[in-house]
Amino acid sequence: MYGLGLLKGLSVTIRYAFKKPFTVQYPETKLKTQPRYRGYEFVWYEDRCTGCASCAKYCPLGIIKIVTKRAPEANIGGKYALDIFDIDTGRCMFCALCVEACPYDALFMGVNYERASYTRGGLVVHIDELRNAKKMPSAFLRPNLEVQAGKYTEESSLNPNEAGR
Amino acid sequence: MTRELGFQDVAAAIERALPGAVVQSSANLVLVDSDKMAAVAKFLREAPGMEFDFLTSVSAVDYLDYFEVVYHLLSIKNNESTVIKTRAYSRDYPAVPSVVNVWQGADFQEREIFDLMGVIFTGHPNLKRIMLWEGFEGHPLRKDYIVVTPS
Amino acid sequence: MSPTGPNPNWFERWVLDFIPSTANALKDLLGHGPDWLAYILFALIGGFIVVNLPALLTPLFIWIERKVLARVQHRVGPNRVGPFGLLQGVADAVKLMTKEDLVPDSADKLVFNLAPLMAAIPVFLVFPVIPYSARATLADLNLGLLYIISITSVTEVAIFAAGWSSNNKYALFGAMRAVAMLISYEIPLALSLMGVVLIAGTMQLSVIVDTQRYMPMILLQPIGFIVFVTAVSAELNRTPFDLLEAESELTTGYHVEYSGMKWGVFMLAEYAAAFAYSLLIATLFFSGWKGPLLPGFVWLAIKVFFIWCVFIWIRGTFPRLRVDQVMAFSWKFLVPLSLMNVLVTAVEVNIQANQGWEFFPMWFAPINLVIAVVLIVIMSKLFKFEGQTRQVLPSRMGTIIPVTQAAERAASKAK
Amino acid sequence: MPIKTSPIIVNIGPHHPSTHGVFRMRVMFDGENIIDLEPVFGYLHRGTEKLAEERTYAQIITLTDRLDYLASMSNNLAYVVSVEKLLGVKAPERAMYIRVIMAELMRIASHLIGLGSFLNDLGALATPWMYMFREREKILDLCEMVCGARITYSYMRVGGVSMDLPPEFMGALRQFCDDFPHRIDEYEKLLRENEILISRTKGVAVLSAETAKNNSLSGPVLRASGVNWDLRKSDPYEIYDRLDFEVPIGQTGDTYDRFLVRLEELRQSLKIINQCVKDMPIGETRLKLPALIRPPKGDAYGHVEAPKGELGFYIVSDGTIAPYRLKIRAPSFINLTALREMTVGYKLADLIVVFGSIDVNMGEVDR
Repeated sequence: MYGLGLLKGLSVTIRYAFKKPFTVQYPETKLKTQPRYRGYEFVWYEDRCTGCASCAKYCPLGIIKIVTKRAPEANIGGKYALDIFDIDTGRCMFCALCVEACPYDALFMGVNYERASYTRGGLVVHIDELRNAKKMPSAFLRPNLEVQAGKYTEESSLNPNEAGR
Repeated sequence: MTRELGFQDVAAAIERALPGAVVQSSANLVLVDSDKMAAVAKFLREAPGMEFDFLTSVSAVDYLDYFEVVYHLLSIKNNESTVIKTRAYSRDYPAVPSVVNVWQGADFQEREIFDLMGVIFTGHPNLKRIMLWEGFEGHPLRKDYIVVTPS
Repeated sequence: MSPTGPNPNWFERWVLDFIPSTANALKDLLGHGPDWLAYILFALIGGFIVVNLPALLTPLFIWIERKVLARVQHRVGPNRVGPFGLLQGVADAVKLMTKEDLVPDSADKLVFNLAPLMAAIPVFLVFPVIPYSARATLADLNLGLLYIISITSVTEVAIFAAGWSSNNKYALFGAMRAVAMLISYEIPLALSLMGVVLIAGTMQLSVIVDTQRYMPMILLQPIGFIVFVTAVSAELNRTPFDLLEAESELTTGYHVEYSGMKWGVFMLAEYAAAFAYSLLIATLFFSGWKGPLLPGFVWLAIKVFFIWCVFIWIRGTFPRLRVDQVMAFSWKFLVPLSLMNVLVTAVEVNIQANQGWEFFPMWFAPINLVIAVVLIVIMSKLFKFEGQTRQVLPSRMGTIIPVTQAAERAASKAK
Repeated sequence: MPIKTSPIIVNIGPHHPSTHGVFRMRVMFDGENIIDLEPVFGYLHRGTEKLAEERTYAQIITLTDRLDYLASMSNNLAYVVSVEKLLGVKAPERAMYIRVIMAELMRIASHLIGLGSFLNDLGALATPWMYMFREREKILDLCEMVCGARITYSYMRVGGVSMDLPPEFMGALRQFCDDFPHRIDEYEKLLRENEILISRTKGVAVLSAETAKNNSLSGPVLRASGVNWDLRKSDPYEIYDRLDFEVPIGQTGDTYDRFLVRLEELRQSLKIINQCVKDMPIGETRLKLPALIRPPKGDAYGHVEAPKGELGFYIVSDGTIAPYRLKIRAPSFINLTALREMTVGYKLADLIVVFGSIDVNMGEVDR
């Protein structure tokens, strides 16, 4: 009959007028990201990395730049040490194919997403920044991290052998 | 389960109806002579055993010495599908008759192939570029299209 | 000009009857100077108060709309600017003032700049006539209702001027729709008030409020109320009649080329009109400022708030009607309905006159309600509201051009 | 002397609030009636097919995310199914169950946006849209739990899925599945008998079954015209042949039927998810394939019932690590062939509503 459908619709919307809104006020309350979140900072363990650059080859956009030099005693592989390890997160799409490609589990995705910069250059992650950043790796493609990933605090940092595959 | 109609008997049926239309047919290929394509299309649509009333997709592949236009056909009534291919050999004026009069759905797909691959569909009512702007020279999906990637 | 009681305390004198009291105070101040000076000063002060009333309350109105609409949509609404986002209206106004004020060069400059003024001024002229409290009406015209209806129809000209002068195809669509819709909704707007005027006997708003001493007019005039509210929601371009600024079709219709404070004035005019009409609905149908205990204008504010919330509630729920459906709805449904309402009320007033009762009898209310329901059911059955079937164009336009013909024509043109 | 009026040509788009992305229609109007309409594409053309020719089979998965970016898992699924057809392998059981759950979640998410924007075009100012987006947020959270991303997942791999489901996923999914039917009832109560919606969409832009098949439309648009064609039933891939669900079919093929078909498909997808959750097997989720797979020479066409219609990949391989040619059969692109026929003769307001009812995604149209 004319108008009853409209009244039914009104009854639905009035009920929501008195419910608690579901939206989250961002700066005050932040959504907790899932353990497998492919976040913004890359986590890199230098002593596991042998400079084989398979992550650079595997990346669809080719945004990882690796320059190595011969340094026999440096790490597990015992052959190469890295001079330059740049990841241009300005062009990165966070598909984590590099994490999948790394045979030595040296590279991980990060967990949080608040990293902005005024210049494009500022988005390029350099090797020293990777070295002394806090290690909070995401559990993507690393199932063994599933249990720790949830419990990162500001200062906690995962040592390398816990992070391995 | 959509039954893949045997390529041999599709080719035989076409040959019976339109002698000389099938250039080559093997276990997984029915190659139709390009200028008989319109007749073959009408036959495939109306013939009692066939009734392919749904054109799933029209694609083109650049094999450098010829362009191959692939028609994926489907008969919703008796749930069968088949693949028909034709070839256009010339490089600067590859022409294949358009099937828009038989299946209206081929309209945009043929325009897109003309736009990106350069295959001209004779008889298409509105053959102009669909993806790129009118002033664009060249057809990017061709193998010999030089792509200048920014350094 | 006697204030409410024999010796009014300061509250009654300044709050309840602030306009007549100011007039008397001025007279004493001037020591029985010439009347005309007191009158001018009084008009200035009264005018200042009544013009600032919408100017200050409209941002509050906008805030209420955004908050209640947000709640209906299960979200929070503005809460960053000021406590609970109260200063949002002010923040918008300041932002609009700092924004660049573009005038498209192909626009008709004079009409383009005049349109916002034409839209805003008539709305502010409505406020002096509305009775806010027992005796607080700046200008209690005895033709109050006719004045309001005629003033508010000026906005149609403004909207058409805005749409036409900004030389933009979408604005043109909005302008054409504006003329068609707003005019065709003036008729039911006026007709639905006939019932109220018949019962009250005059067009003077304060007297109309007086006649609702025992019973609000909505009970006596259910059809009148329904038709009036629908027509008002069309005048205000609110859903389901917001064709003029249909965001999804016309990208905000007639004021698409406006920016900065010109656009701000349109928004101010629109929400001030909504404020004015809510006040009007409150005074005409919900017995204005009458109510137990609380002073007059507080009751008026509460009623206006609830009416405004119902408008927002409707805006949050209903989709939009199409242009031809809106027109058909007005001419085929609202106008006959309000005509019948006038007939029924005239018969009742006639009976009241014959019987010689002093006030409109109360038992007419249920009868009117039954008549209303019966009329609406019959009318809606009569007026089938089906989707519009495929409309073949008039032969002048020729049949629909099949693809092949269009291509040949394009090809021939290209040669 | 009759007033001489001349038709005007209006560009609706590419920057217009209701073109669902960057899409332009050159429409010739006589007053409000549409005389002729010509869609213009290409504003979001990124040359996906050309890019695919210089990427390995694993890297193309990141390309397929960006096709129908509102339901990128089903793009992944379509690509992966066709590559597996080319290779002649089959994913393990558990991976197939996970894929079907994800594909159906994507169908729900895509239909929610489709219905939400359809109602926005109708003028219901963002209220149903907000209710539907709230449900879509829950689905995005589920996907973030599984693969770490919210829109561009790249979760599926040739021969399975990249990672197994996390332990807490099943609980969250069951909670979503218990709460969602009430939400659908709410949408039905809000919208189904809404007189304004009915009067705006019933009998508008009727598409007969014959023209739908002739224009090779697919998906809810085809089923709303009464054609019983759903790839999950007629050509079941993965494990759809073991699941029982109905395919909603419209009667008249008008805009109201397209709306109802999508609303009903929400329920059917939920039914599928519940069945998959019930008998989910244990086992590994990914075949042991070399990192750079080299399919045998030849071609294959795999297709999947994506939310918008039949999404197919025609892959020609020449034995190297990158495909020789990758053709994407995009449902939204082909569904637009009927737009001109459906809207000529109607008004501007109807054009926007009919375009909304076709539910097109520009990432898929322009590729």
